[in-house]
Amino acid sequence: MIKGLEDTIIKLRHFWHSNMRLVSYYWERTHRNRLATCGLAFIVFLVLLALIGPFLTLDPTEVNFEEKNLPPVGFTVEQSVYNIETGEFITKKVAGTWKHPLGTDSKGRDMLAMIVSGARVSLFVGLIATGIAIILGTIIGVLSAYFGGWVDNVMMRFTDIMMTFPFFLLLVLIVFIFGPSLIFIILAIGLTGWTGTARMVRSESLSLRTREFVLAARALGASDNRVVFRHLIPNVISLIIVIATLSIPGVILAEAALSFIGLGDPTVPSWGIILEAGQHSLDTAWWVAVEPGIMLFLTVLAFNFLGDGLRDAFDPKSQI
Amino acid sequence: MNATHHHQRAAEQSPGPSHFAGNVEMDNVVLKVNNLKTYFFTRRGVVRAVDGVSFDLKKGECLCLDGESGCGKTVTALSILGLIDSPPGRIVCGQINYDGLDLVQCSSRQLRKIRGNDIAIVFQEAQSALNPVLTVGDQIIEQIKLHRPLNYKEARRRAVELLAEMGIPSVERVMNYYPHQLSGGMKQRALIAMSLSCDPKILIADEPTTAVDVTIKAQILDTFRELKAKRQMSLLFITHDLAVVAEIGDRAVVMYGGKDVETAPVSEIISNPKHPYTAGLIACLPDVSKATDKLASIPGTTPDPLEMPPGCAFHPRCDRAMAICSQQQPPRVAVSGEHKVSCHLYG
Amino acid sequence: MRKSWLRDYIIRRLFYSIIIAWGILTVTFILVRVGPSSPADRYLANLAASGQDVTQVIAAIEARYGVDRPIWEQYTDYMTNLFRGNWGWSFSTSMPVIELIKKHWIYSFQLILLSSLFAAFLGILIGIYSAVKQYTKADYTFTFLSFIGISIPNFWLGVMLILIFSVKLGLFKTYYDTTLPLFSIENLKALVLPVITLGTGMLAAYVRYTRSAMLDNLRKVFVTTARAKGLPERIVIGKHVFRNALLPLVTIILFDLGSIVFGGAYLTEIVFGIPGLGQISFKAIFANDYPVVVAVTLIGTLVVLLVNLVTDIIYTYLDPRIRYD
Amino acid sequence: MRKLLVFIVLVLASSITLAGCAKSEVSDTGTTGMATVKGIFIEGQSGGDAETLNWILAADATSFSYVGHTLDSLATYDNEFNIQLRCLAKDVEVSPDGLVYTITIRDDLKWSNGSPVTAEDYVYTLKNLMFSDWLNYPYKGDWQEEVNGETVFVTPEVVDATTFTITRQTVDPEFVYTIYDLTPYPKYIAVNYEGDVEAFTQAPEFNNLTYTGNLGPYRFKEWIRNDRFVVERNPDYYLGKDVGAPYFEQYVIKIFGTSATRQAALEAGDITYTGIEPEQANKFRNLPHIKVYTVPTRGYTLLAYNQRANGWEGLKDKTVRQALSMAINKQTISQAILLGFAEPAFSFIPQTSPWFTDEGLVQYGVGSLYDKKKAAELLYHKGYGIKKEDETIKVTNKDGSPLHLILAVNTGSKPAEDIAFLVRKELLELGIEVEIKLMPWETLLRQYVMNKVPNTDQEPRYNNGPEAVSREPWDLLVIGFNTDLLQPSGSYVFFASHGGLNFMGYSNPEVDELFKRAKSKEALDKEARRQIYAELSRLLSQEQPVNFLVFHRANHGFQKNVKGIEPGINMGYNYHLWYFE
Repeated sequence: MIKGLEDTIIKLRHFWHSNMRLVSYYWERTHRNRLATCGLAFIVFLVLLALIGPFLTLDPTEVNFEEKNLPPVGFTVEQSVYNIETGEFITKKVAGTWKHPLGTDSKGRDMLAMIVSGARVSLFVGLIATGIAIILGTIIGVLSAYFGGWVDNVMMRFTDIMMTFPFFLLLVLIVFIFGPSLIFIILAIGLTGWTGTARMVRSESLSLRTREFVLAARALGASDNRVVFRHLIPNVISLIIVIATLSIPGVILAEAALSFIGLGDPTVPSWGIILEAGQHSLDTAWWVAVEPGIMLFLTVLAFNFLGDGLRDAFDPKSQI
Repeated sequence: MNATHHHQRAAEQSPGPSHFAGNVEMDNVVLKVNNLKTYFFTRRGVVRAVDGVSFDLKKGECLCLDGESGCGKTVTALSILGLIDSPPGRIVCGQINYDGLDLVQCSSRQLRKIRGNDIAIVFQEAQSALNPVLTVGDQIIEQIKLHRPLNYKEARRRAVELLAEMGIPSVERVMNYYPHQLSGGMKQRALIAMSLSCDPKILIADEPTTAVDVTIKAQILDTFRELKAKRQMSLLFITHDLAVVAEIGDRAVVMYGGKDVETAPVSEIISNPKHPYTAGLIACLPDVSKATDKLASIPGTTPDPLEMPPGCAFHPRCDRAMAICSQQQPPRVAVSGEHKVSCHLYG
Repeated sequence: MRKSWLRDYIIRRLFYSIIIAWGILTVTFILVRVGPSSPADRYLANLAASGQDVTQVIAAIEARYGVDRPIWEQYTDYMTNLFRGNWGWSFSTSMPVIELIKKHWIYSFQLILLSSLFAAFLGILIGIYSAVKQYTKADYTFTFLSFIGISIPNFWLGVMLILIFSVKLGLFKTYYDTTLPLFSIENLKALVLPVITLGTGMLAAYVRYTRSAMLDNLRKVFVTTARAKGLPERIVIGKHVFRNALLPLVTIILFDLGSIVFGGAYLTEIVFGIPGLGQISFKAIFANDYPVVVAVTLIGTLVVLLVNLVTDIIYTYLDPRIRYD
Repeated sequence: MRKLLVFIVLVLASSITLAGCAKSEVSDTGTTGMATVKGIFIEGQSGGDAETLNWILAADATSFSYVGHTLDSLATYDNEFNIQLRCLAKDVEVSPDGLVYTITIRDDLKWSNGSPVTAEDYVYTLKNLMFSDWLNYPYKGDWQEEVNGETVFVTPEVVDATTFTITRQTVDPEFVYTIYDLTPYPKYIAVNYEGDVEAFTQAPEFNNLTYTGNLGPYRFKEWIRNDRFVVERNPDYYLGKDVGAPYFEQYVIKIFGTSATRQAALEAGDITYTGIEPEQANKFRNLPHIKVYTVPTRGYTLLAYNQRANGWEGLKDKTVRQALSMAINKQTISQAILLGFAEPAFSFIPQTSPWFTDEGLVQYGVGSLYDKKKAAELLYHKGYGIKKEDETIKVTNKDGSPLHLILAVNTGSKPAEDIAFLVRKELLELGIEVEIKLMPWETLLRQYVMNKVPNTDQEPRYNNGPEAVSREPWDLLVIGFNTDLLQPSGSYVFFASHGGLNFMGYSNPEVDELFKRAKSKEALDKEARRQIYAELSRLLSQEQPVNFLVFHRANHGFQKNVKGIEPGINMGYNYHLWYFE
């Protein structure tokens, strides 16, 4: 009993060490890339923001029409109200206050609070939809490569059709039909976005399939399940991590684009939704469109930096 | 032991490389490389790929540059042509004299005129040395038109002649072939034809026999021999294979760790190697006459270019290493008129 | 020698393309038709206001457009008509679908063409420069800028460009003016902001692709060979390296061309009010106007398939090593 | 042409109504002397393009407005509601019993092929097209009446070349306004397509308006979908013969994606006219080259109370509705949300209507009737609330559990959304939790507004009887209605028990009776009708079947060099006389 435990611990430790070595090796290689480090730092910041930010900011749903369209700190705008009796305007100058550092929107909601809760939504969408797409793509890619023959043929022809399908149109169609709810948007993006992953995983697995350790495993009579899950998938993990990191910005942008054309979930204030509302009042309250846009841009940039760094780190060809 | 002693003495009599600068055969020297140093400045440190190489190439002779891979042979060749990628590479000092010019100081325009026209090079892997998306003909014609005032038709005719001369069958068709449509030997010949297209005075061959099999290797060596005989040009032949050196070379320069450790006529190198490294290389030659079970090899590995051992770079592998070897660079000494060696054994 | 297999290949690919197009057409048709909304939706409120029996009138309107029949029947009908060259009647714009497309394709086309040219030309130039000057300040700057370019949401960029250049500075109109003659300086000026909007992402991507494709080839031996021939650097880079780097680039650029038809171009058209096919089909989705949606999707798909085929054929000329068997 | 009663609260700066017809005589501004034909008038719109120029098939107001540029209606009215009979109609005479309408049209009206427009064309349009089964004119209900429980069409009849009659069997004093809006189809073309709905739908003459002859100030030129609708000056225009009107070479309607770009285009001078959002009104007023007109509209926004089985039971109680209305500040809506471009509404007849009277109107939501404390007390007395220790009242369900209400509103309408959020904020102060459900307009209609009796195979309608309920439960709903200033009786569809749009399930026999009387013989007498409307207004303001929130004002921004505009509720009525200075 104790012997078994010891064995397990040794194995675990061994596993931990060998993997930590690998992880620290990749970290070292990623870290060397300054941009990737910045990207990672921003993403960590964003995740923290999304997790604990809402506890520190005002209530993003709290409306206050007396304080609507307040500019960010340091800016001043003019606001006026029409007097129906006299036909004159009562105009006042409004300056940004530290109570609402990023200003307020046309309902008087705190922009900072909305940006923070928008981070939650956008990250959520990005992670879940990418997760779905990656899992689907990996399964299809690995199975296609492993089984080959007609399975591969059918799956790849299907992938071809999906790839040829105008992606954004398909997205718009699906969301329009099933209604703009966040779940459907995530599902739609996830269910249509797996094709690239499938292709890449398939070709990676194809080359793995002929490698010695897989051949050995098969020669030793390992079951299909075992070969796929113990040998193929773990070996495409690094590829998958890179694809995932580089897919997340695309997904976040897709959701924002959908929101932008009026197919976002109106009950969940994602950055796209805020931006969409903002573009109608560009002239009165430019910050409502500018702020979520900047966040969107920085987030996508961060993921691209990180993804690129990871790709370089995992790619043995780029060793210098 | 005796021989060593003899050479030691000889070195005392004629110290320093300046001795053969005023050699009577100077008119015969077409290319003179003097104390060439080409370094690569990488993020991890300075790689001294070529670290003080000197040699002469005489008219009509075949000079072999010999040494293990990574010893700086190819970099030397590229330095001559000014083809070092910069950054990270740079020729930090030395002269390369050709035709009254110091190639190191030449403008890129002057260099371009010399390249392919006066000095041509044949790379080792014809497969990757030919541009895969251009036809063989185009690639030869391009070079001819560059250096000769010929129109396309004339250039093409010349290219056809050259290919035919190289013994390539159905030349007209081959002209329109892309590299991947040719066999390995044909590619190598096409490459040689290309390099010869402007009648260069010097042909540098960078391991042209490495990537091909034995029969083709023999054919190619024959080709080079014929060339040398027919065209009166100087051949700088780079190889790691002493057998090839023995077969084709007139003189040889043995390089180790970016330095020329021994220079001598080939017959002398083979029969009377001075440097322990050269001796080791020769010992490694498979000798058909002796039936041994295993091939001999020099113990140890080539040094890390970033961490060159101090003193003589070879000392960690040298079975005759002395205390001084790890401290001081050995001077170059002449053991006989044409035989120079850098080793403390003869200092 | 080359011709025979290429012809077989093209025939095979065409056949295959038809199948894919048919598949996509069918899926789109079903998607548009299974939705819960109906073309009669826009009558809903107003009908009731006139005291009408809503259901009856809606049924009548659905009958008017033939959407009350079983979906299978509508499908076979539509397919038969399509096969005969009849693309149907767009009931949300009241004109034949084919006329609609004839009138509006040019707006999408000029936007996509100009953006692609702009992006490809500038992107390739910068990419080459960046690769040749690898690890210099210029290279780092361009690499960084290209990251920014691919990360900036293009619809947001469009909105910001309008805000800055049209609203604040008044340099451009806030919308695309369709009355301008197609081949005129004014039209070109009107397309500046949309082209930047659509082209920036592509440009950045092309810079990155070009740079890495060039770097892949810059260190190859044949480049040294070319230099050793005495060729000037301009020809070494432009002819020898670039010809080889062009292979992956062509695929990516042409593939992008296909995908932007329905991605960025869509949003750009909406932001700038360009009445191109994207805008038209987008409105048609909301109006349940399935003949338009299906037709535009079909055209988009055919363009993509055609472009893919053309890419493959171009490839055989760019890279003599390629053979499709 | 049809005016539509329900509007999506989308763009409040709605476009001006370009009347189907305009005054023939030179208006007393006397400026036409300076008017010359020049320039292109560009109107900026956002919020979608028209569907068809074949107006009988159209569902949207935009389509009717496009056609209106090329085709006048029988009559229209100006800003003071003076009926202008000198349009296509020379005279519309109503018989003393209110049953027979005799319409005499002008004799100088021509189709494009030169043949005169006759009474026959009108009667044909009515009988063979609008009333036909094969074409299914969606709004034929306007031309139907209920006789002995059966729905029948009114009877049109040709008298001579320029005269025809329309005979009703029941009296409707306001039916005449429906007649005013009538426009004809040319019989000589329409007969070719009769009976074939597909051919009629695709008829090139109708889709390209090639038949309109001298019937409108402009002629169709070009229509680029989702971009621009262009009509060019009609030199033959029957009203322009003497004065040379219209004075614009072209009239263009340009479609924009957002109101922001539309307004920027006006500011830049790229377009001539567009609606201005409240936030921008002051800025545009201060621009030297822009003239902004602020005018009343027909639109009002309201908060509907669901009195059907799937709404909160309290809403069936008049006092509860009154209490809720008392808790919502209409001043905040008009001042803070709409920046002053709205006035509080208390019934369905706005101040601008000739039928308006404030006598006896209960003004919930303003002054002393905006009182949360009193509202809470009222609710507490009805059993919906608990007293806390500090004597304040928390509104709850009858069993003391927290009160949770669902408020449905459509997306894409900023004012509607804003109002919904304000309602939530106001009611939260009473202790009522309001959950806002935002959804697209069609979803709102299909799932919240349309209803049917559960467990039957009834088709969903807007009012399927008192037992019917919508698919999704709801309590409150923000929606916009249009009211007809001249014929308020049209609003019976909202508030009468059987009204086609009474989706909230309000039922009051007294109200039903009043609406009936407004459409009866008795109402032929204008004074009697005024009394009936006053009574209706008073009753509804007190009953609160819905919380009437605000009537909207619109801002119209023009380039300053446009002259001849007469601002007012119907400011487009003389648009053919406008000109560039």
